[in-house]
Parts: sequence; structure tokens; C-alpha cells
Amino acid sequence: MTALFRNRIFWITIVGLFSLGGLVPGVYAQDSPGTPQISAGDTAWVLTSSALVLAMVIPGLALFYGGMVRSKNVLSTIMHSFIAVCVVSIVWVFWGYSLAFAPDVGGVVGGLQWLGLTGVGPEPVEGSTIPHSVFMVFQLMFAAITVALISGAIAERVKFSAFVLFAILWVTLIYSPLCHWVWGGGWLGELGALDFAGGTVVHISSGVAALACALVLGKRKGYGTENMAPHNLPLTVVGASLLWFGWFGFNAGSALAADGIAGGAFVATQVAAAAGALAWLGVEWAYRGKPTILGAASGAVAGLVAITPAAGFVGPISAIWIGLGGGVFCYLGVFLKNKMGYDDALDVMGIHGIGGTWGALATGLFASMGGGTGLFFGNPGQVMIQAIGVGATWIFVFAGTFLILKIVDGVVGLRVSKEEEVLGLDLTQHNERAYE
Amino acid sequence: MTALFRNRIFWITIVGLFSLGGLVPGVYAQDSPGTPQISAGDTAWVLTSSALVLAMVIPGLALFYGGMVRSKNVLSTIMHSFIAVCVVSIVWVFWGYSLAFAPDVGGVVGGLQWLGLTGVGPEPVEGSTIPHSVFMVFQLMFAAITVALISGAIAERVKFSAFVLFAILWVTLIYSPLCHWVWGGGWLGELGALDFAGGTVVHISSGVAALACALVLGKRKGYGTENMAPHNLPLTVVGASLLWFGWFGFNAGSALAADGIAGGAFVATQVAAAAGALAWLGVEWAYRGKPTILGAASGAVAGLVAITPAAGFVGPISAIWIGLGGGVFCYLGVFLKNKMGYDDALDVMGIHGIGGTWGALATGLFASMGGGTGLFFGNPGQVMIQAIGVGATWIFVFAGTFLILKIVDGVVGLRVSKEEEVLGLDLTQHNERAYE
Amino acid sequence: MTALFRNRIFWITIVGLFSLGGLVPGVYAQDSPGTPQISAGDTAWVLTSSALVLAMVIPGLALFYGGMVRSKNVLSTIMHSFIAVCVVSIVWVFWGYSLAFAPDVGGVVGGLQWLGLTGVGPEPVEGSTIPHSVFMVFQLMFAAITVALISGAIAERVKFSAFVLFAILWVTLIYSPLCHWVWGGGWLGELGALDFAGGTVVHISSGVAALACALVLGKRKGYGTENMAPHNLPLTVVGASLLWFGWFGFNAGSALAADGIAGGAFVATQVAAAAGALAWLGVEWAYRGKPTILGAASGAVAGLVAITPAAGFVGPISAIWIGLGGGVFCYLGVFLKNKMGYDDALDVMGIHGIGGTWGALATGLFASMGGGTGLFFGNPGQVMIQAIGVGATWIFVFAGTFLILKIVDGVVGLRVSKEEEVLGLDLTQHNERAYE
Amino acid sequence: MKLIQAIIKPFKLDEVKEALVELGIQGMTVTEVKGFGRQKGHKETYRGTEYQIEFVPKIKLEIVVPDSRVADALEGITRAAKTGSIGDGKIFVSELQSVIRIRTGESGEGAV
Amino acid sequence: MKLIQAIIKPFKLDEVKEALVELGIQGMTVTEVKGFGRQKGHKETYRGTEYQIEFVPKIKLEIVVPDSRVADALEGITRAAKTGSIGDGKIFVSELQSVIRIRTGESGEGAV
Amino acid sequence: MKLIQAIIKPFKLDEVKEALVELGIQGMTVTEVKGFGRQKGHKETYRGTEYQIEFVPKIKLEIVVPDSRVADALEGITRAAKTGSIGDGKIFVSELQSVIRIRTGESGEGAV
Ligand SMILES: Nc1ncnc2c1ncn2[C@@H]1O[C@H](COP(=O)(O)OP(=O)(O)O)[C@@H](O)[C@H]1O
Ligand SMILES: Nc1ncnc2c1ncn2[C@@H]1O[C@H](COP(=O)(O)OP(=O)(O)O)[C@@H](O)[C@H]1O
Ligand SMILES: Nc1ncnc2c1ncn2[C@@H]1O[C@H](COP(=O)(O)OP(=O)(O)O)[C@@H](O)[C@H]1O
Repeated sequence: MTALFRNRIFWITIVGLFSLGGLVPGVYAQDSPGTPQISAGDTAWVLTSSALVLAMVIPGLALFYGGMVRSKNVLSTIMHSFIAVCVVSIVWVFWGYSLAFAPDVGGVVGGLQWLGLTGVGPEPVEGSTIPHSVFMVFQLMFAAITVALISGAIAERVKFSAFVLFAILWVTLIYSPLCHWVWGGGWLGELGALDFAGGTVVHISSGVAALACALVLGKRKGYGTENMAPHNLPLTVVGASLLWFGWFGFNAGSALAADGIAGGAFVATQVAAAAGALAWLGVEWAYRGKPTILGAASGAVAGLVAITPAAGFVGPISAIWIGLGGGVFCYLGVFLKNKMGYDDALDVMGIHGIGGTWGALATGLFASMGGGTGLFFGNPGQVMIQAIGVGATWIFVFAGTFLILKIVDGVVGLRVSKEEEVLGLDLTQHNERAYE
Repeated sequence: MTALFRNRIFWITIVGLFSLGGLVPGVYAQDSPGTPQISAGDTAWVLTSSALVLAMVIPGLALFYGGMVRSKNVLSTIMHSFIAVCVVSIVWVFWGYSLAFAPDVGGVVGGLQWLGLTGVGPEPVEGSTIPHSVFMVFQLMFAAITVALISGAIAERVKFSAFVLFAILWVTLIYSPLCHWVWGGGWLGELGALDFAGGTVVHISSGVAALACALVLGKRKGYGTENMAPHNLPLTVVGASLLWFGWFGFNAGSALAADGIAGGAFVATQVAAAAGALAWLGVEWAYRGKPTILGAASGAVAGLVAITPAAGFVGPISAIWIGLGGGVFCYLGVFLKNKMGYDDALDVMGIHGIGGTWGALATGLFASMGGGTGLFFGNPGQVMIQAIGVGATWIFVFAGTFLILKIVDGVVGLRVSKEEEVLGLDLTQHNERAYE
Repeated sequence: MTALFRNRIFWITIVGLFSLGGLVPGVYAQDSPGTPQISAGDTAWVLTSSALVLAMVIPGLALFYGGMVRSKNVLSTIMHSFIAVCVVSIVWVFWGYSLAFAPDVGGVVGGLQWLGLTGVGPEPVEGSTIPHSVFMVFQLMFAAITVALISGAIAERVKFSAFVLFAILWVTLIYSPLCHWVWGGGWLGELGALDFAGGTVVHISSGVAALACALVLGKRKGYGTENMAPHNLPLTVVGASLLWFGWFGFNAGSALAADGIAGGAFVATQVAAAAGALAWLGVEWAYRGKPTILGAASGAVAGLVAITPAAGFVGPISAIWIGLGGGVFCYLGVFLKNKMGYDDALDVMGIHGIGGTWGALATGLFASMGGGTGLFFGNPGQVMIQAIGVGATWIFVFAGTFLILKIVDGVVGLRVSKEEEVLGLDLTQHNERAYE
Repeated sequence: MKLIQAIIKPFKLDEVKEALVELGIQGMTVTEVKGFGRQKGHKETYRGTEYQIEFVPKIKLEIVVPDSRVADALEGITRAAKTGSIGDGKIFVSELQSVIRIRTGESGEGAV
Repeated sequence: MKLIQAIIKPFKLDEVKEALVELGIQGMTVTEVKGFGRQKGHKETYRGTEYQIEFVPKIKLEIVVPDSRVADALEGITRAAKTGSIGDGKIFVSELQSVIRIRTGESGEGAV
Repeated sequence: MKLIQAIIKPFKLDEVKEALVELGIQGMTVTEVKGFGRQKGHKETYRGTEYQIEFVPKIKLEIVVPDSRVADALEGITRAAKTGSIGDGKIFVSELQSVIRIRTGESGEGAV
């Protein structure tokens, strides 16, 4: 089966290569860098931002997640983020980017014109001052992190081959269309839904997909009875810090320019992260008696998630409100999970699903600049539009992910055996041990 | 009491929100990005630099410090850097930035015009080509790292609530005014004191504050008798490396432009760090027989501290001299501590206090460009001015910090109990363990 | 002997200082930043890229290597990367940069005009829009990483003093001239050899030097019989991730501008890394039954190495081919080592030597833009030229490195004693232990 | 007094502890050990080099009990630690000459 | 010859070692263990999930002494390891049949 | 049945294991310990502060063998673990009252 599955990858590659190998360089050959419309300053910032978003996934997210699992599963958990980047990069080049951003087809998906990045070269991307190739790779990083985020829900029990197959299908069938809806000229964008840097596209989608994963895969063996404490919290805090660091590229980079909008988004990102951490710590301190480091890290990420859709549309004080809300609501989200008892191992739903939903709605409340206006600034309609975006995303992603999981389960099987789970995924999936 | 203290934070927030929530977005609303005076290139570099300075604190400093403590205290130590960023971010937005940079009041502090960042928007900051909001957030990161640096002196024994309260008071009463003196239009700047990137504002101030903290808190239980060797040196070297990495933003970013000055500051930073490490290793090798990794890391940081005030004012050869001096003097600083026997746990005074003082004076000797001229280049007066800056900073910071510590001790108590200290701060302050 | 050796450093410093201390600031004094020819956007990107390349070495490479050795040698391994940066920085300032880039002497080396960076200031570097000082420091980072890469071959048994001496000699006698051949106006560049970001200069040279080192130093005690499994794979994956992150500066920064070429190089870098990882995993999965995390990390690095010389000359599909080749050939390279039985401890030859060679030749095949044209695009001659470049590099580097090793062995001795090797280098070379 | 040493599978620790507590045995000392025996270990692969790890992680329990409780203790441990598959472990019993509680200095049965 | 096993609080290791050295006992073997007994452990909280950790870190000392030195040794250990609070630990003494020094092959009292 | 405890140098573990396997002894339990004795430890330096580490890493082997095999086992361990330099370690032998294999419940010689 893994053999079959490998063939799948190679097959994709081969086809891609022969069908496209010829065209692309041709396109690139007409390279004319520095055409007047390109701004070196804006390009420098988006190049930097793209690198920053990669750092969010590896090592950022890989460590954030890796530190929270048990030591017998840390490598497999890190591997999920790593392989997500690798698989998505290839898919994005061959068809993902085209499905997301090529000329619109019926408002729901992009065309096939840009398969294999045909025509995606150094010329400025429409309505912007940066090369098309730079915009494409910036977006590639977003697709990669979204898939990587989901892995937190199925950590410590998913089969490696299943995750790889899942990643390919999910980025193709869920992420690319959804991304098109919001940013690629699709119906949600047309409707006027505001999503500055991916509250719906990245966070709600990964969170809801994670919920579906947790429900379909079921609980980890020993969940609720055995000690599943994080095995290495310093790794987790380092991961959270790198997420914060990279998030400046994620949010401020989404301005696609180094200007006042980017500056405002940068500030909003910083203060929302801080507010999220303080809010989470405050709630913990009040209800548990002690503030925790994991709480600070989780709260900061919650604040960052919440501000993502609003970053370029709000001022610093609004950003603080949104960050505080992120910290509080995500704490409740995690609390709820513990009550409801499904095993979203690393709380992807609790933090990205809830935080993203709050952020998307909050954008409808606080938006006041950069082309967005929310309820508090005289535009009640926006909240409704945001709500529609949230609802549509929840439904589409949950249903679609559920289907994909069933397919993957059929093809390669989703879960490792009980014995393998007890022994740990590092040894059983990868023949490796993290620490000697 | 922690309850009372939490209320404090919330109270601040609430007030802030209602008094300012309205204004700010208004200001932002008149957003006109890309106004001719804004340079995308300069803005891109300062945005990048701001992110780099964040990375200096988390995960940089958090790891540098975290690796040096005993494993029972690593989380609490990391938490100090993390919470410093969170708390300072909020304080800076509400009043810190205004106290530091709003129109001068009597040469000693900024006015209240910019409370809650009123009027701090996308328009270019005075005399520069970057948005005001970007300058503000770049400065925010400086305030955050300064507070985080101090935590090294009180590691392994300070109460968490005490550190949070200390951070709020210190950044308000010490950092903001001092920053105003030097960069905000205050008397030291007027006097002609040179401080390119924060030798006095950041390093002398954190070092001297650390000394006060060490003296007031007293030694760790078992200091001098028990083994207090670093529990994880790889973390510390990673931290030092990230500090070095981020320091390019700290120093070259202080040019507030991507130009020749920034280039010169970048080069000076690189060679001074290298020289500092080599100097420290040389002294160790000569007097202890073996060069150590911790020595290399400490020396590099010492070199970076030393070059900070001079970075934009000196050529590469002068930078090497300054770096070498940093390595040697800071080694002596640490040596001295061991002799004098106060417990500055992670040598904040020895490295930042001593290194910053040497750097500030050395700027008066080696300055030769970018608007500064030192003794060696024909301007003896500069050294005197630098000495005044150093002296004033020492006195103001030491006295002020001492006072604040007394207040905090009165309100929440500075130190954990003997039992808690033995058990470790991770368990007793945060209910967590670093490694399972 | 270490005394003698220390003197060496100091002597170099002293001479340097007195001969040059005067001139340089003079040069810098005529600083005129923002001269029309300087582009802030391009400068911002190259400054960022320089910082990114530093991060590749420390902490990137330091962790990548440090995680793969046994815990008794992790500090010494990290130290190799750290000291390489320090030593090379100083050498580069005093004479390295001049030997590499000062006006050509007979096509083989640069002149002495720029000793101590005389005349290397804020003015734009010839044929570019960034300050000369920025170009110099960007190149400095390349020299540093090349030396650091070599250390992987001699890990766990080389004497610290020997490595320091080796670093000084190697960067002076091998790297600087080779760099001049290709980029400094030397004969290889004149010949038309294509090397966008250092396939020959950095990767083949470090790989071949590593082979010489492995052969001269001999195997580690217990190699082949004792368990030498990596002691901390998470560190290694973090290192690989940071290498990937920094490689964007390494490759896209080599465009020396923030334009379409940089964008293309950035994209090529991303997809080649992904393809390399997938290829390595595929081969492993097929022949070993399980894909490993170390394999993913190694494959990604292999892909990055392979694309380095081609990054700015190829489109994304070609980049995928090159990356796939990198993954497969480097896997074979490592496999071959195990067969041949020399002890290149961390596979520098297998990954950088083989990968760099493949990349250099592949550039001759796939080049299609940015001023390069390869066999597949109608220019058969290019492959021949590339082959000459590869051959010349192999011969020059192997012979030169061999000689240098003999000298170092004579002066300070290359290897630690058997007892020291058993006890570990951390304790015996540095009096430190990594983990308490 | 007797010293009972039991080598068990790590994930069985909690069950065994519970079993002993139910028997009124209030104390024990636990050590992480590696075992070599019939149960074979696992394989690891790093860049193509394979290592056969022969030592298996185990937990060693040391329990001091009055002679009167030995039989119950052995029975309880065996029941709780048993999975029926190779590697379940061993129990070794030996005689102690004296037992002292440091805090009080009391010795003999009163000390445990 | 007797084998003395002492379970003590970790931070007491140095004091106990000194006490034994003063008694002229030149050797011992130390193991990090976890203890379960009257002293209860601590609580940990991760994202709201609480874990009660019942095992407390302890140090196990193994000291082989000639019968003649047992009394002193026990007295020394007890004195040095005592804090008076719950969890100070236990001392177990058992008989050894023979002792060998690997380096020299000598056995009996001469071997320690 | 006898319990043989051997304290050896860590890098000798494989050789000793092989020696025992050759003697047909199929099981053992290994613990990482720290030793204090004639062999002195090492020095560490951190920012000028020196620490003298007196405890040396050692491996403790526990091997249960029928009385009939004790002599061979001792001889085999001594041979394999010996380097002749200080710190080679010790072997302690004590009597076991009973041995049980948890998986089968069988006891006595059949259990090991
Ligand atoms: N002769 C022995 N001496 C000491 N410990 C032993 C001995 N034989 C087995 N053990 C311990 O018991 C564990 C289980 O033994 P093993 O032979 O693997 O399975 P089983 O207990 O089912 O026979 C081993 O891992 C080892 O720790
Ligand atoms: N019956 C026992 N068998 C083995 N070890 C024991 C036993 N009872 C206690 N211990 C060890 O002694 C330690 C201290 O015992 P505890 O009951 O907590 O306090 P105290 O020694 O003051 O009675 C425990 O942590 C455990 O390691
Ligand atoms: N009296 C003792 N009781 C328990 N263990 C001991 C004793 N003496 C030595 N050991 C153990 O044996 C090891 C080796 O002993 P040492 O005196 O260093 O060298 P040698 O075995 O050559 O005499 C020590 O590290 C310690 O672990």
C-alpha cells in the first residue's frame, strides 16, 4: 500500500514534469526584473515575510506541538509539520495555486490556467508592486501552515502515510477552493467578507478540520486516565515564540507592501498577542490559582489567531480588545473540549477554530480602516457578512474534511495499531528515537 | 493579593479602553499609506528589525537565561522574558511610549499627548521615512528586552507576581523617562550624548537595575555551596545565537533606514560580537586552561552590548577594539561578582552593566562617523559628555530601582519561601514541570 | 602550544590594528548615505539576507550537527560552528575579503588593496545598488558557513585548538582564492561558470575539504561497533528548519536585489528543498521500509544544496527536478560512505560534496534565465564549463586541505587522545557538560 | 522483613501501585531500568545505519514488607503486572536484617 | 559484609556523603529513584487538565560496609539525612555473601 | 538462587553482556548509577566558577543465577569488565529467597 501510495506521488510528479517542464522556463525566460511597477521595498518585505511564515511552521509549529506530546511521539509530531511543508509545496506548484488564484470559475474555484505555475513569473502581480512569483510563494506558506496546524488534532495516533495522503487531498479539495472564495476572486470576497490575513482561510479551516479529525480518529489510548503531560515545555514556548515572530510576516506581510497598513498590522499583531497571553493567564490565575507558562504561550497564540483577520483593519486599542477576547474564548474552548471529552490532542479547534471564529466576527465589529468598516464604526452589515463567511467555512470544511478522512481511512487506514500506539509513533512509524 | 494585583491590570485596561478606544481608530482612519515621504525600503528594514528584536527576547533571551538555571527553574526563567514582552507591550501602548517620546516636558519626560497611541499612525515619524506606528513598535521591543534582561539577576527565587508588578512600575518610572532623556528630546540627548542603539538606555539601565535587584533580593539558597551549574547549555548557546541574529535589527535597525549607516552598524555588530567572543575565550584559555562554550556565548553577548551605543559611529577596526574590550571587561565583571559575592544569578550587571558602560565611554573614544566624533578623532569633549550620561544613568536607575523593589516587596513580597525555592519555581509558581 | 597559538591571534590583531586602525574610519568618515545609486529596498533585503545566513550557521548548523552527535560531544560540535563564525569574521575583515574580492591578480586571487576593509564603505558596490559594506558582510557570512560545514566531518574527535588553526588557514588559503575564481573576477567566472549562490564555492569546497579531513583524521573510536545514534533529533530537525529558513537569504539574497530574480530564486529554493526531502523519504521508504525524520531533514538540506548554484537561473519545475536529484544522489552518497567505510561523521561529503556537484552540473543542464542557458535550453557548452569548474574545485580544495591538515597536525596535533575521546570532547576540551 | 524487587513493564506501574495500596502496602521505591531477556528490543535506523537495541525499558519496584504480607504482595504484583506476553518481568524476594525510618529512627515493622 | 540501602531526600546527598567519608567509608553507589509513601507528591496543570503526581524524587544510596562498621554507618546516615519532616526516607540492611573488586580480583573486606 | 550486583564502567556494558550470554545467562537488568570511590571525578567550569564533580557515571548490573552458575558468572563479569585501572567497580553477591516469573507464575530456577 505504501508502495502504491509512493507511486501516487511519483506519478503526479512525472505527469507534472512532462506536461509543464517545457512551458514554465519559457515564461521565466522573458524575465524582465526591475520593471517600473515592481517596488524593491515592498518586494523585500514580502520576501522576508514569506521566510517568516516558513519559520512559523518549521521550526515554530513543529516545536510548539512537539513539546506538548509525550517523548515517544515527539519526532512523529515534528514530522507532521515538516512533511506538510514538503507536500504542500509540490502540490501548490502543480495545481494548488492555480485552483486558488487563477481566473475565477463560477465564484467557487480558480481555473487551470496556472497549472505548474505557467505564467507565474517576475512580472508584478495584479494590483500590487511585487513579482507574481513572490505573491505565489507567500501564499504557498499559508497553505503549508494550515495543513500543518491540523496535525495537532491527530497527534500520537495517526498513521504517517495517512497524514501524507490526507495533506494532499485536503490542500487540493478544501484549502485551495476556500482560499479562492476569500482571496482569489470567489464569492465570499465578492460578498465583502473581510479577512486580512487568514482568519477564515487558515484558522477556522484548520480548527474545524481538526475537530472532524478528532471525532473520526477517536481518542488516544489512555486518554483521560494516563498522564499525557507535555514532555518538554521549553520546546513548546520556543515554538510559540517563533510563531509570534513569524506572525509579523503572516499579518504585516499580508499588506503586500511595506507601508502604513503593514505598520498598523504589525502593531495590532504585537498587542493582540500580548493581550491574549495576559487574558489567558488572568483567567487561569483566577480559576486555577496559578498562571502557567503553557497558558501564556497558548494565550499568545490565541491572541495572534484572533487578530489575524482584523490586523490591517483595526487600531491598537481595538486590537487589544480582540486579543483579550481571543485569550478568554480560547481558554473556554479548551475547557469545553475537556468537558465534551473528544480528543483534539493539541487543541487545534479550541485555539484556531474558536479564535479564528471570534476574530472573523470581531473584524465585523472593530474594523475602522484600510478599507474595512465594522459595526462599532457605523456599518452593522459587516457583522452579518462576516457571520456568513464563518458559517460557510464551518460547513464546507467540516463536511469536506469528514469525507476526505473516510477516503483516507479506506485507502491506507487512519490509525496505528494499539501496540504501535503504546510503543510510540517515533519507533513504529519512523524507526527513530528522539533522545538517546 | 494576587487578586488585588490582577484587578490592577484589568483596571488599567478598562480605563485605557474607555478613555482611548474611540480616538485612536479615528486617527488611523485618516490613513494615507504610501505618502511620498514614506520609503518602502526603509520601512521594510525597520519592520524586519522590529521582528528581529522580538526574537532577541523570545525565544532568544528566554533560552539564553533558561539554559543557565537549574532544571527546576527553567520554565519560570523563560516566563520572565515572555511576560516582560506581554506586560510592556500593553504599558507601552497606553502610556509608556508617550512618556518616552511625546513632546518634551522640562527635558526629563515626554508629555501625555500620545497616551493610548493617540495620533501615532501611518504618517512618517518626524525626521524619518518610516510610519510613526513602525517607529513606535520598534521602540516597544527595546523597552520589552530591557525589562526582560533584568530578570536574569533575580532568577530562581523571585515571586512571579512580584516580577510582573516590578515590570509595570520599572518600565513606567525608569525606562520611559531614561529613554526620553537620551532619544526622546531630553537633556542627555540635548547635551550631545551619543547612544546609537541603547548602550545607556538598554544595557547600563538593565545592568544597574539588576545589581539593585541582586542586592535587595539576596543570594539564592545554597549559593556558593550547592552545584548551580547550567542545566542545558545547548539552549543557552541557541539563545546567544538568536541574540546575535536579532542584534542586527537592534543596531542596524536603529539607523531607521536601509542605507550606508545601517550597513556600517551591521558590520560593526558582526565583528564586535566575534571579537568579544574571542577575547573572552582568550582570557579563559590563559587563566583557566580551557576555553568554554558558555564563555564564547557570554563573550559574544558582551561584544554586542559594547558595540551597541557605537554601532553607527565607528568603522570595523574600531568595532573590533570595542568588542575585544567588551569581552575582557565583562569577563572581569563576572570575576568581580564572584569575588564580591552578591548573587547576580545570570550576570546581568557583569555583562550588560559593565559592557554597556565600556561601550558608552568607548563611543566617546572611537566615534568617527554618522554624526559622532570621539577623542581619537579629535573631540576630547565627547568622552566627558559620555561619562556624564553614564553617571546619570547609574545613579537614576540604581536609586529608582531600589525604591521600586521596596514598594513591590511591600505590596506582594519579592521572594518565594525557602521551601518553594528548594522545590523550584516551576512547580511552586506555575504548577508545571519543564521535562517529563 | 595553545599559548603560542593564542599569540598568533593576538599578533594578527595587533598588526591589523596598527596598520589599519587609522585608515578605515577615514574612509568611513566620507560617508554619504543615501547616494542616489543606493536602493533602500535592495539594501533592506541584503541586510536581512545577511542576518538570515548568520542564522544558518548559529544556531542552524550548530543544532543540525549538535543533535547528531553523542551527548558527550554536543557542546564541542556546537562550538565548532560558533568559533568558525568568530574566527572567520576577523580574518575576513583583515585580509580574507581583500583576497577574495579586491581587484584581480592573474585570475587566481584578489589584491591587497582592501586589507582591513580599507575603502570598503557605504558607497554602492560596483554594478549594484547596495553599500559595499553590506556586500562585504553578506560575503563574510558565506565564508563563515563554509568553514563551519567542514566541522561535521571531524566531529567527536578533533582537538579544539586544531580546528581554530585549521579555520584560519583554510579560509585564507582555500576559501578566499576559490571565492575569487568564481565571483571575484577570477578565471572560473571569466570562463563563464555559473554559480548563483555558492554550489562550488560553498558546498563542493566544504564537502571535498570534509572528505580530506575524514581521511586524514581517521575513524572515531568504536566507529562501526559502538552505538553512535544521534543523541537529540529534535535539535537536528530544528537546525535543518533554520537552515531552510536562512537559505532564502543565502539564495534569494544572492540576487543582491529585491526583484524578480530574487523572487525566482526564492521559489526555486522552496520547491527544491521540498523535493529533496520527498526524494530522500521515497528512497528510504522503498529500501528501508520506513521514512525517517532524519531522512526528511537530510533530504531537505540535500535539495537546498543542489539548488544553490542554480537558484536564479531556473524555473520552479526545473528546481523540483534538481531537488529530487539532490535527495536521491545524496542518499546514495551517504550509502556509499557506509560502504567505503571512511568516517565522515556527519556526512558533509555525502550531502554537500555530492549535492553541490550535482547542482553545479545540473545548472549546466537546466539554466534558462537570469543570464544563464543550459543544455536543455540549447547551450551544450555550459555543461562542459560547469564540469571544469567542478573538477578544478575538487582538485584544488582536496590538495590544499590535505596540506593544511598536515601543517595543523604538525603544529598542534589534530586529534584528541583515546581517553579524551572516550570521556567526550565537552569535558576534555571545554570543562563543560551539556545537560545536568 | 523482606525486600521484594519486581521488574515490570513501565505502563503497568500504576496498576501495580494500586494493587499494593489496596493491600494496605503504603510505600515503595521505583527505579527506571533497562532489561535484557527473552523479549527482544527494537531496531533504529539513522541515515541508513541500523542499530539493534537489545535493552528494553522496564520499571523496578522495591517494596519492603513484613514477612506476614509477602504472600499477598507477591500475588498482588503478579496479578496486576501480568499481560501474558513475553517480557512481563520477574519478582525477586530477599531477607532484610533491619529497617530504619530516618525521620523517627524507629526500626522494624513500625518503620515501613 | 553488609549492604546498606538508604532512600533519602535528594538535597541531602552531599551531607550524607560527607558524614560517611568522615566515618572513613570511602565508597558508595547512588541511584536516582522515585518514592511512594506517606509524603504526598505535587499537582501539575496543563491547559486546565490537572495531574496529581504521587511519586516523589528520592536518592537511593547503596553502601557496602564490613559488619563492624554497620552501626556507625547507620547512625551517620540517619543523623545527616534527617530533617524531621515526612519523607526523610528509610534504611534497609541486608547480608552480602561476597564482595569482589573487579580491578584486582581481591574479595572480602579488602575489596571495598 | 543468587543475586549478583555488578558496578562497572559504562563503556564495558556490551562486553560484559556478551560474556554472560556466552555463559548461557539469558537475562539481566541494567541501571544507570553514579559512583563514589577511589576514582575521582572531573572538574567543570562555568563563567569562572569551578565545580568538582565527585560522582562518576557507572552501570549497575543485576543478574539472578542459580547457585551452580555463580562462580562462572563472577569469573565472566570480572574478566569482561576489567581494565586494570581504578574505577573498574565491584561485584556484590547475595542470597535470594525466591524468584517468580510474572508471565507464567513459575518460580525457582525455571523462572530465570
Ligand atoms: N536472570 C535475570 N536476572 C535479572 N533480571 C532478569 C533476568 N532475567 C530477566 N530479567 C529481567 O526481567 C525482564 C523480563 O524478562 P524476559 O526474559 O524478557 O521475559 P519474561 O519475564 O516473560 O521471561 C528482563 O527485561 C530483565 O529486566
Ligand atoms: N515499604 C516500602 N518499601 C520500599 N520503599 C519504601 C517503603 N516505604 C517508604 N519507602 C521509601 O521511603 C520514602 C519515604 O517514605 P515516606 O513514607 O514518604 O516518609 P517517611 O520515610 O518519613 O515515613 C518513600 O518515598 C519511598 O521511596
Ligand atoms: N563501599 C562501597 N559500597 C557501594 N559501592 C561502592 C563501594 N565502593 C565502591 N563502590 C562502587 O564501585 C565503584 C568503583 O570503586 P572505586 O573505588 O572508584 O574503584 P575500584 O573499584 O577500582 O576500587 C564506585 O564508583 C562505586 O560505584
